[in-house]
Amino acid sequence: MRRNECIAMLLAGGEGRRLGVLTKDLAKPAVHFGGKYRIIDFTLSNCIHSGIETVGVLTQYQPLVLNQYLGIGSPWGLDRREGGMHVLPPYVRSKGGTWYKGTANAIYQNIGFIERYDPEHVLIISGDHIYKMNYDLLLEAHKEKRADATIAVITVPWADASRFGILSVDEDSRVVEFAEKPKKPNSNLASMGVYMFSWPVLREALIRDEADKSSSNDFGKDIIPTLLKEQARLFSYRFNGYWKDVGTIESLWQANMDLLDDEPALHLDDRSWRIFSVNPNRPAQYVAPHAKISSSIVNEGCLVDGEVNRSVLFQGVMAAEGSIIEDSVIMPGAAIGRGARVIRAIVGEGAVVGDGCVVGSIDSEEIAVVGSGETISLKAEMQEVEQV
Amino acid sequence: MRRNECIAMLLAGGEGRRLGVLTKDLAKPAVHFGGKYRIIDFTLSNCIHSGIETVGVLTQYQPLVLNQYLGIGSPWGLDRREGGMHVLPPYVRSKGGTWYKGTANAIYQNIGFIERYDPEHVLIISGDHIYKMNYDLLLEAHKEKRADATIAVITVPWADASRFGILSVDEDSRVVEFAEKPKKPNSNLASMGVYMFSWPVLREALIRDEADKSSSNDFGKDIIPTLLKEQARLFSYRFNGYWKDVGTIESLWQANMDLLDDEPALHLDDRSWRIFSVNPNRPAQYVAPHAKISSSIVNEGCLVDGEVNRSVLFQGVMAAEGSIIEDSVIMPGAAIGRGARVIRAIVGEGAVVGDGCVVGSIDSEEIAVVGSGETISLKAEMQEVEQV
Amino acid sequence: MKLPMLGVINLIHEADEMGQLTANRCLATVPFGGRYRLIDFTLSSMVNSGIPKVAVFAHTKFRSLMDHVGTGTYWDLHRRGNGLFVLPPSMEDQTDFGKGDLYHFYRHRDYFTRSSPQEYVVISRSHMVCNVDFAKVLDDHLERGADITVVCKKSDEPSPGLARKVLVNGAGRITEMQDHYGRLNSDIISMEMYVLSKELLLDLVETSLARGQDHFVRHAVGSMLGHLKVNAYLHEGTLGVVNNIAAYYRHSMQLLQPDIWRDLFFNPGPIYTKIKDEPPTRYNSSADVTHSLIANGCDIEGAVHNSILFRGVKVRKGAIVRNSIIMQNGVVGENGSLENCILDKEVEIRPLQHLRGAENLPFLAIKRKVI
Amino acid sequence: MKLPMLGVINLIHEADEMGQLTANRCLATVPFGGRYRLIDFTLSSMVNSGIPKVAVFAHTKFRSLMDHVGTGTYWDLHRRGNGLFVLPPSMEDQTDFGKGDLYHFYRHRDYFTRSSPQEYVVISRSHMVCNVDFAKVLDDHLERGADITVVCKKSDEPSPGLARKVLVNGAGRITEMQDHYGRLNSDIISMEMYVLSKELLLDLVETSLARGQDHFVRHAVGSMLGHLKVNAYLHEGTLGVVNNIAAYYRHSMQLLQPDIWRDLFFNPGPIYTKIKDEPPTRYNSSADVTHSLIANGCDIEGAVHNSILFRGVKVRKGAIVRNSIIMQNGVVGENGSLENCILDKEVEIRPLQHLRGAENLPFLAIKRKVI
Repeated sequence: MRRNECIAMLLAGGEGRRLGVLTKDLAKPAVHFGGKYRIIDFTLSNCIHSGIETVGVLTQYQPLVLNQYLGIGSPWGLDRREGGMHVLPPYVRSKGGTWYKGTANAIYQNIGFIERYDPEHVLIISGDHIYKMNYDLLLEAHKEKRADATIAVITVPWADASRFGILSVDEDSRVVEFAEKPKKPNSNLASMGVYMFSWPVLREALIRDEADKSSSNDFGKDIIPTLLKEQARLFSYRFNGYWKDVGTIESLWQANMDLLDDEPALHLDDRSWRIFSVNPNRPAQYVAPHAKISSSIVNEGCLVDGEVNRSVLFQGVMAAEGSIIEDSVIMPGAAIGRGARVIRAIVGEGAVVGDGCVVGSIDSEEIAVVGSGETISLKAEMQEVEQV
Repeated sequence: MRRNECIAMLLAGGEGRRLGVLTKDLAKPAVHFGGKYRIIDFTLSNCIHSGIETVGVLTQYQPLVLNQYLGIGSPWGLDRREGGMHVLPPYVRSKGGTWYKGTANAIYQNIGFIERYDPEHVLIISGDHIYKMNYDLLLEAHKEKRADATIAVITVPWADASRFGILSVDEDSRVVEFAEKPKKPNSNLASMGVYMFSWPVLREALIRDEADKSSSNDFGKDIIPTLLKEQARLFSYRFNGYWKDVGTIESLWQANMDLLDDEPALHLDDRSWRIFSVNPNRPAQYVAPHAKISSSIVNEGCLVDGEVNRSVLFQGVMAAEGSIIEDSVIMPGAAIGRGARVIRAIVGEGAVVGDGCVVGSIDSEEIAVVGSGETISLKAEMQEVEQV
Repeated sequence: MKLPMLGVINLIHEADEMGQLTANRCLATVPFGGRYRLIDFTLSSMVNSGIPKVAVFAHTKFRSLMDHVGTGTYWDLHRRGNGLFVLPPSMEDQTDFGKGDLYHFYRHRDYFTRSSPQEYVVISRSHMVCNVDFAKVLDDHLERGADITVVCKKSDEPSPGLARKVLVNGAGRITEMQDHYGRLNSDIISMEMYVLSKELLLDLVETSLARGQDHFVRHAVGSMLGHLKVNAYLHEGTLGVVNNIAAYYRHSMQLLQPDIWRDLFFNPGPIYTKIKDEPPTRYNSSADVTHSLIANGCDIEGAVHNSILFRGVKVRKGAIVRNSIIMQNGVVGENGSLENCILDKEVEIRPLQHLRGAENLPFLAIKRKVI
Repeated sequence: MKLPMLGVINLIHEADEMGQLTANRCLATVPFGGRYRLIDFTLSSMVNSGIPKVAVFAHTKFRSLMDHVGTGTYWDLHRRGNGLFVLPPSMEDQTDFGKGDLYHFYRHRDYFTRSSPQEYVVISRSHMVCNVDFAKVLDDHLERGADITVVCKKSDEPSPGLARKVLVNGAGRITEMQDHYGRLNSDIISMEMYVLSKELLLDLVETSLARGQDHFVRHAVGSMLGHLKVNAYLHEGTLGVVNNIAAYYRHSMQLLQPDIWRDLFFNPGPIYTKIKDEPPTRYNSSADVTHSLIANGCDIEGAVHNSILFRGVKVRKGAIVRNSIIMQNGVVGENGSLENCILDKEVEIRPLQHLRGAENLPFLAIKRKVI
């Protein structure tokens, strides 16, 4: 086997509890986004565009849909004879087995997998983030600095800094301080959860971390602080594009809305950096004679007979006559009935909003959510009212 | 989705402890067999030849090699748009998760998967057995008897009967008694671990079995006896071909030897019932001027410069000048040195038997085993002798 | 599930009056319906009906065909032992090219004799836009004990496409068949899908060739109407006969009727095509789209009415598109306008350019033209 | 990892004196080495060298080619945006067929202009049996600042195959090139692999055609030796020039030398081919096999010496095979014998039949013959 300069390990075990009914049967990386995609499409597409053709995908929570979705990686060009994509769930060994305890433990348990490819560098990424990034440039920077580890960082508003892992760096971009969710941040450079490691350094760090019973086996909380303490060559690499962690209903909704500007920060229609996905194979969308659609993204197989404004419609959505959809995200196969109104809402996969029903409100702070497969009908609404 | 008449659930979690060093990093269904195959190839090929195009493969122990081997099922023609092959490892649910407790629990945990296909019948099979069987004939018999469950059976020598699940049947092939490994068997009809169930019956049985805290959640020990007690319509279906459970070193060796007769009981060269496998893509085997090969099976990429008799050589085996291989199984990529002798042995994948070494003996009752990747050299042998 | 029937899509001497649309491609790969090629409809019908093996008998300009169908993965035909065969014309010498389809059937006879288990064959063309369940056709064929069953369509409103007319008697048997320039007065046309046993097909091929006849429908079927029981099977669903520009335009526009959209694309099964990784379509704040079919990857800043946009079409600010068909990656520049136009792939309309064809003679722009 | 180079395997007017072996297939798909086709060697070399896109310019009898290479899955070329393109000859009219390869390069120029990032091209043939690292060739090309680099082989023992001879000066530059019937006295032959920049290639294609010249090597390269820096790169590994029967037989038999077997099949990378699901080969209790190359799926009850058996060959009891090549699914009946024979695919030798060719003129049996 030819030696791999760099392989990627993609953490896709996220449970996404805060996405509630949208992740009931779904790992977070499998959550739908942007009218056509699932969140993990972005990191997988980044890998193949960056020339990384060996990717281990570490799954744990609700992997059924995710496994089926990933297959052997063909949609992302990752079905290669050597390398390619490999799904790595936790498994029982001769001495019994455990679920992955933390992000670092997940990689630790797969040291054997990594060693099969004998890489010089290992890229650690997460399947929860939406961004387009050339990891090859990160690798170039990492090699140039002869770094032990290079952490991709992005500037965040000072007000938000305490929600992230925050780095302080010197003029040479070397990391001098790292604080996980600091109350009083000394910097507004946030870690994107994208780490390039020299494999021997990471390998040793993982083994020591595993031996430390007090460790929570997490990259941000344990591995990086320990390396920093030991004065390892940790560098930062600044990323200037669009990057979003879609961990909550609010941020998932907002990330979808971000796509709708006339000049969006995240371009999906970039032919040199296509986001690959499993294509649903539906007919072209049908727009009826009295439909109105503006500032929206609409996918194959939709049938729109109402008004759609500032919204994202996934494949196969039916918006019946007289319906109004505004500032909303409608997941695959959902149906919006005649005269129904959906405003500031996320309607889950296969959900039905019955004729005349109203979901969400323009005045509400919170985003209304209709769970996957749920049906909302006037009758049910009235029954609820009666019960009150 | 078109309704499936029958889908298969393939139990591939077997740990195969009794195969020792051959299954150190390998689930039992992934063990090599017959010069080219892995054991699970037989059941997967049976499925596609029988017209069953939806197969759930339940993995648990050491699934890494197995998962990679299975991919999305292309080698067996099971990479289908609807249905096809799905690997189903145990996974964490909202309430936490557990490994599969028993064969019945493994199916119970995947009721959701089965219901996606809404089948009339579910075939339960195991990835540990070597046989060629048309499951469609089993289904025909099952439907004809309007059975709740039909168990494939094979006649075994009376002496061996106490090692199997033994059925007694009436003239109509209806099961009247079932005894798991009885000390005094009343019949020599053994269950092959191949069950055809009507799905509603199985579904209900699984749910009740799961609720029963005293159950070991096993098909042979719990599900079948309970159904029998309840007078469900259980029938037997007699299979007359070659069938072998290769659970031990001895039986794995014997099953390989069974292939070497001039008229073997199990034909691998049957064009209407090809055993599909992941093909290694090696050049044609090279037989040197002074080589001798008889009563043997030799795969692609081998280089034979010695004597091979009554043996099975997997892909890429190197048998150097003057070596002698008799009554042995040599796994992929193993090398047998100059003048070395391998007799009544199994040499594991990638193992090296050094120049002049001797493995096994014609007089030994037991089959000698060289573990995967092990190296045996004269020097080591001598050192061992010195230490004694 | 699997039908005991082989599929053949016969492109040899397929009637083609599509002008510039088939200048560099065969009729089978003319883009249709926003994201499909004509052949997708017959191919998907065959797959959805459970036909396990399909051969495409290619003839001319078939590079686009090879590119489009590949090994059949998108139609789920990438089976062990192959589900899809693209068979180029054998060309022993250069005159072979002009020979009739029976000659080529004969050269491809291996396909029939080697795929042993299937007893029946359906021979079809690529230009019938429809969604047919061949399992039903075979049932009808067997039930009524026909020698040959021809899928036909009865319609009051004749398609502008070139089609063969048939006369059917009370028993459903075809008594007369005439090419499109014939004078036969009938409201039933042949959909050019012929179901028969493999054995009869091979017999007809060899017997006809031995008699110096080399045309499948005219000779092997048409001249045998007295000897063989040739039945009509009437297809209920929608049909477009798409082999000239008028028919192309008319049947494309019919897709803007939701009933036809649903019937054609979903009933009885979905239509498959080659996958491209286009993003969903973007409607800008200034977009104004009504009564249109829009494929993925479009970016719409202007107005689109009563039109069909293929994948990746850009309609810039102030541009107006009416009653038009714009194929893949077309661009309509700012404040340009189109009415009654068909733009082939990758045509660019410059800003402020105004083009207008007639409803019965749309303006046609050839591939990659900048106008 | 990826080389900035496109691959072309040019089958147009490939020199072919293989007689019956190419009656129904092109030279590229002649079976070789027990389980391969000739094209596998060049195709695998390209893939192992990191060439991301390969086009095969097909010409005649290419159905077997399409069947063999498919979409390139077995060579790991089934990439997004395609890694393998089989381009049939464009045939605007029937005279196109006889035109030189430059004419077809021109018709296929989209392949070069559309695959944007790769700056270099290697143009090769399909009949050179070798295992070449094109990354090294490109390094040499760039280091020495060549316009064109030709992969060549220096050999004392000339191959019986038809090859172009070249004269190389002390600086490694080619000063003279002659077709195989030329009188040039040189021990260096061209392996017909030409590395040059895409830009130069397109320039040469258009300039040559504009001058009424249509032959790539003779005109675009050979007649430019004075104007362009055309270097030789000497290939170290084994080479078989396989385009006539004598060369086919000789180079096949050379595979029985373990050094050549290892060098050709493993060094620098493995040779890939289409997968068949053959079981391993069975040696019966009465088998007697020495000095032979045996593919999978064979069943050997008789004697095989100094021979090559392709996949699925049966040698029955008492049969003796010597100095022979038996292609896929051949059968040698009981007590039959073969010496110095080449049997094409699926030939059956009846029991007790004895066939014997000469060492310098092996007996050749055509496909599917029963003898």
